[in-house]
Amino acid sequence: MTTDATVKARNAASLGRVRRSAAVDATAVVIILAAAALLYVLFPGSLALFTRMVAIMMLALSLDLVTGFAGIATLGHAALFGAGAYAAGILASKFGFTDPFAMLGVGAVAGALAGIVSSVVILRGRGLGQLVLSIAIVQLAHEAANKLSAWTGGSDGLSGIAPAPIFGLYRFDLWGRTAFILAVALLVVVFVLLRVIIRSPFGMLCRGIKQDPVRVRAMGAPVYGTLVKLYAIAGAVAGLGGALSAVATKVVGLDSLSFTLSAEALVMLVLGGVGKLFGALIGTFVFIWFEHLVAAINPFHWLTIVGVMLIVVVLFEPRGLTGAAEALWTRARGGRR
Amino acid sequence: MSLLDVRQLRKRFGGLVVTRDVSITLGKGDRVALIGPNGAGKTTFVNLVTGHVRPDGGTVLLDGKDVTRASPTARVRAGLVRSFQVTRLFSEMTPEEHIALAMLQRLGRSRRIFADFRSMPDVVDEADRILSLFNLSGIARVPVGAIAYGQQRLLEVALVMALKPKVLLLDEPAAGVPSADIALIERALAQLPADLAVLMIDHDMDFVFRFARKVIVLAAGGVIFDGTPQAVAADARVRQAYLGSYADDRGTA
Amino acid sequence: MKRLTLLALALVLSGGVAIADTIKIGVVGPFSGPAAQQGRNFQAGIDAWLALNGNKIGNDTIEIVYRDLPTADPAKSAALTRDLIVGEGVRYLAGYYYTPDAMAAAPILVEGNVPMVVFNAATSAIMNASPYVVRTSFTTWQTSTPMAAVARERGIKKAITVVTDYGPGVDAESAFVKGFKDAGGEIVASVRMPMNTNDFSPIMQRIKDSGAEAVFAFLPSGPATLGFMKAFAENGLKKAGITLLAPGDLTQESDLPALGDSALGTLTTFHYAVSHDSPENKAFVAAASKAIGDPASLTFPAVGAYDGMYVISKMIEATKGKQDAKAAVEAVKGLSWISPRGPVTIDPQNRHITQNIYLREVASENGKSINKEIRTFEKQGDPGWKAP
Amino acid sequence: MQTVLSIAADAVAYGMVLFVISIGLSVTMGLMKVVNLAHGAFAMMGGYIAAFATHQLGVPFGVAIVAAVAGTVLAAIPVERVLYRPIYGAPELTQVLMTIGITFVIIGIANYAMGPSMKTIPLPTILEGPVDIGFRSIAAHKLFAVATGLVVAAAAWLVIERTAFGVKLRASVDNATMAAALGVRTKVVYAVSFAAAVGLAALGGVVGAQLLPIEPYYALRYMVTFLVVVSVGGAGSIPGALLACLLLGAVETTGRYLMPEFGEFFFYLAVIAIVCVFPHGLLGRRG
Repeated sequence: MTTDATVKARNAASLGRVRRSAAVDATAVVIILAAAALLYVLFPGSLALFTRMVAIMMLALSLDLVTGFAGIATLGHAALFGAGAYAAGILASKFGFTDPFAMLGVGAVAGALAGIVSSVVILRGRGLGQLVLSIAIVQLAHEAANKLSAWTGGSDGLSGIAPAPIFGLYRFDLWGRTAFILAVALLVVVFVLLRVIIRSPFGMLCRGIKQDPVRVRAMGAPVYGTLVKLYAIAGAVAGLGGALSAVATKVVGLDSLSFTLSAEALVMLVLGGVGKLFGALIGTFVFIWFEHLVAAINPFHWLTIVGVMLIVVVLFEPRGLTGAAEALWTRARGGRR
Repeated sequence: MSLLDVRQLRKRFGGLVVTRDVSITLGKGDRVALIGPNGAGKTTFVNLVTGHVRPDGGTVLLDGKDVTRASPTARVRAGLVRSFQVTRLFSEMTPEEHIALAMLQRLGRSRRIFADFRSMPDVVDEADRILSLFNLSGIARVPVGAIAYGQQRLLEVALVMALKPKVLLLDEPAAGVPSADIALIERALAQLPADLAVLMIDHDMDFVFRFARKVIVLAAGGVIFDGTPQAVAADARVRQAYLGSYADDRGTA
Repeated sequence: MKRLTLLALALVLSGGVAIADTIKIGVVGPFSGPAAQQGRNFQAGIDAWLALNGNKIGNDTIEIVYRDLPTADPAKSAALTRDLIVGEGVRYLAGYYYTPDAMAAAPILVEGNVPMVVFNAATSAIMNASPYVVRTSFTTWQTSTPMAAVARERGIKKAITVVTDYGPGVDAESAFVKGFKDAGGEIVASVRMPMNTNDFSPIMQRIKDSGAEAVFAFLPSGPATLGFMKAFAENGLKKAGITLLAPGDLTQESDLPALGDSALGTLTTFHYAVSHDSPENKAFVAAASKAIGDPASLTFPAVGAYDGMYVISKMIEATKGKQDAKAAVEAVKGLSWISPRGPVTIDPQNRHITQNIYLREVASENGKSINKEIRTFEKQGDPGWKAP
Repeated sequence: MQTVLSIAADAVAYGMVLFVISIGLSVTMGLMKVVNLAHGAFAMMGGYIAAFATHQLGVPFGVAIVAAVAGTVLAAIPVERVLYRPIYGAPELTQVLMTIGITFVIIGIANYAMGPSMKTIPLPTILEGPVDIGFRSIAAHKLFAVATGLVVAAAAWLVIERTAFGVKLRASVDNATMAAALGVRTKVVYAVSFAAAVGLAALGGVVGAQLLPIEPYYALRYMVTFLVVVSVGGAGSIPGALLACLLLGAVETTGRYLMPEFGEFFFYLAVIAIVCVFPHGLLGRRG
């Protein structure tokens, strides 16, 4: 039978696996930082665009939590993003709290609350009903923001947001350097936290719910409560993205609460690969970069090209770009062996 | 004292009575088989006991507490666990993760957001012990979608064991398992803790007779027999309702 | 790319040097998406100006850099604007179809030392968002206000307003209500319609029930206008003699073919009609029609862009190619010229364009619907602007 | 009373127009289990063909309708073969993406080929102008839409519930392997159903064009509306879709009349309420 020594060895091996996961996370962080540094050096004039990209990456990450890891289909995820953006914007423009971290914090909290509210509604539906409820949520949020123009600026957008310098030292400059560095730092923190959450018991439970909620219930674990909690976390991430957008661009528009943004985020996520955090990042990056590129050449055909891209992904690589990369990697390794 | 005490359970769907005043008690270490012809109401009975369907009347006591109105998950947490006739596992997760998740749930740690079971020695140790008990150590880290069906059935049993139930409802644990692997399942069942109360539902009579020390026969929603496996073959009502030629064969053998 | 960026950086830092070089003008507009037609009109206006005036101003060559912003998306507008200023090194910003997009870009101008000429976005408040904003389009207040006088003169005592429920709609409503009440009229009701209204029958019922003699309507140009005009005719309001009044967005030239006969007789007030009779406009329409390809799709944003190009050229002349936003803006304050739409002036106080507003009636001429100008309100400023 | 009747008439007319356009989607989404967001794109295609036929070729309205339906179905056949077959039975997310992709491409092509401006379909004189229906007058083309809706609903219901083809279709959807084993050529059944759904979309696009004008963004602009009404009705249920269209049409029309400034709230709150109470739609089949 098992001796002390084998138990010790086993525990050590297990801890080794934990360390290996941490090493993978660290590698991912290094890759993100290296990519950010490269962009910083190569395209110093376009940092504002990259900052906006990071804000949307947060939305895609948040969507990945809900759709990729827990299997809830939603076309209304921008409601959480917009809640964060408006909360941060209103805090700064109407209440005069311009500390960027206060704005980000409030954005995350507002996003989490919006997440809880929308989950309570969305989780009432199944399949198609779920999609429709999520659309209804984002349309209602959009309409509410339009009506509350005294607070939100309505269709003219919420302006007059002037975030104070970070730590009172680093102001948000014309080139967008401060905002970009702040964005990348936030992204790294969020990314690592999400990696940890996905591996956690709670994360395992969520993955389990996606694969078989009946089994999860039969293990005595709550499905509904777990999903609401997940939605709160996802809301905080999306809200943080929205708040980041408000801090960096100093305006918030109704588009941040739109069905269009929700659908676009879903497209980006699937392009990158659902169920993988890196997929959310890569999908967003490729989509927005490509949009920028094509729009510069011939904006009239942008929609057609996105359409073709989507069709190609669904037909040939449903696991998205990260899936394709993984397949290539496996084949390359297999070939060498 | 009995662990599971079902009293006068009743359920009708429309005009059809599917469960007719069924009473069953299970005590520590009991091994009871519930059999009956198709449509006898076995599945409904399981659903009533586990709380997925609300009864029209009667009570379910678990370890002395009335759980008739409790939710399915609350019953699981109180120690009433079931397995499924059709394997319900998480195809993208590994057997190790399955066992760990069940244990974390039992230990009240499944809500933790910033933790990793691999850095919990107690979980790792026990998961390893359970998996090796069922000969699953070799595939502990292979996604379940990629392992053989027989092994998945074993994992199903291992999983409920990791929940450390007081009362276990096994819904056809050998369903769909190739006959060569049935022995494996039987061995797994033999590993179940001695003081656990087990109610097994199955069709395979040989299997049932080897496992159970008591047999309950359900027909048309009501209990028509409650006794030893030896006596069941001799019971005229059972023979008539269900066993038919099978019992005759056994009698003449 | 890299070198250009560095060059731009040098220019930004040194405040520009007066040598012959290429001056980039960044144009942000909806070149794809549902409003792509309006973006094409931006382009047509710019191309028409370049065709008639060449791309040289003094020794300098101007180059247009387009950025696509399909919908109102202020966050993207801010990012694109920064990208144009620091990445592309543009020295002038222009375009901006939607108000939130212009509002998002305005706060960047002072730090970037770049003037911005708004070709369309029509909310009064934009002018207060930055001292470096100049506008060559119109405001909804400006185009809506004269309509109140028209209504009163035509003997209308009771009117109802019906507007789309968003910023410009609210502006139009406020402008008309104020003008109409000041002139002694009575507003019997003010209805705001949700953005996504497909069936206007219930709105028509409201108008009918209100007992108003005239309805003042504002809808953004686009598919909804067709439904509105049809519903107006089909629900018998036209027959009942209720007058339809609107700012010209409702009957923009590119929508007229689709609106067909149902639009005939509609009265609108606006700053520009493609049919405006003047030599300047003939030359402009000829050049712009050629640029846009399909003359039927030529409409008002083109003239905003055309005049905007004129203003930018004057700015470049005044600063002799130097990067000096303050001087450039100062130079065009009070600038007057004859635009295709008529005589115009940049109001030195708020940098918005003072212009004639025309009362037009949709009429059929040679089998084609046009906005026929029947009266001129001269030198109209922006009544919606409030000094900050 | 006069007003109530009048609003009711508007509500019915609007609901029926919605129904005519959405019924095809009820077939693809409910019976074929494809979340077909490209439905509006096919409706738009029909509208464009009809507009082209009437304006450029000068054919009468009736012929234009036939041309629109036939043309759209022809165009949709290769699309079904190449792009829809792979997504039958795929997860909803995959279907959403594929059909959004198809929508984008169709919009791009429409924009390129037909230009960004609105297109109208001239009505025959009989459908133009108002008709007196006793207590008020109503546009003749709306009555035409109501009549078309009723005829299409009856026909679709008959085909699905009462014919051999309907049986085959339902069998193929419930269990494709089993149906195939029983000799049903499921591919053909799917292709025919899809063609029918697309034909209905085109018909709806033409008949509804007076309310929802044809322009390139038609396909996106009304995508949500179509999806919502069909889901609320219960995908696959023709009476359900009819009921949902009438109900939501009534909610929207009444809301627009009573409190236009909160119009959108009424519509979406009604949607949430209905879906929460009937998770499978008003008359949807379970599972």
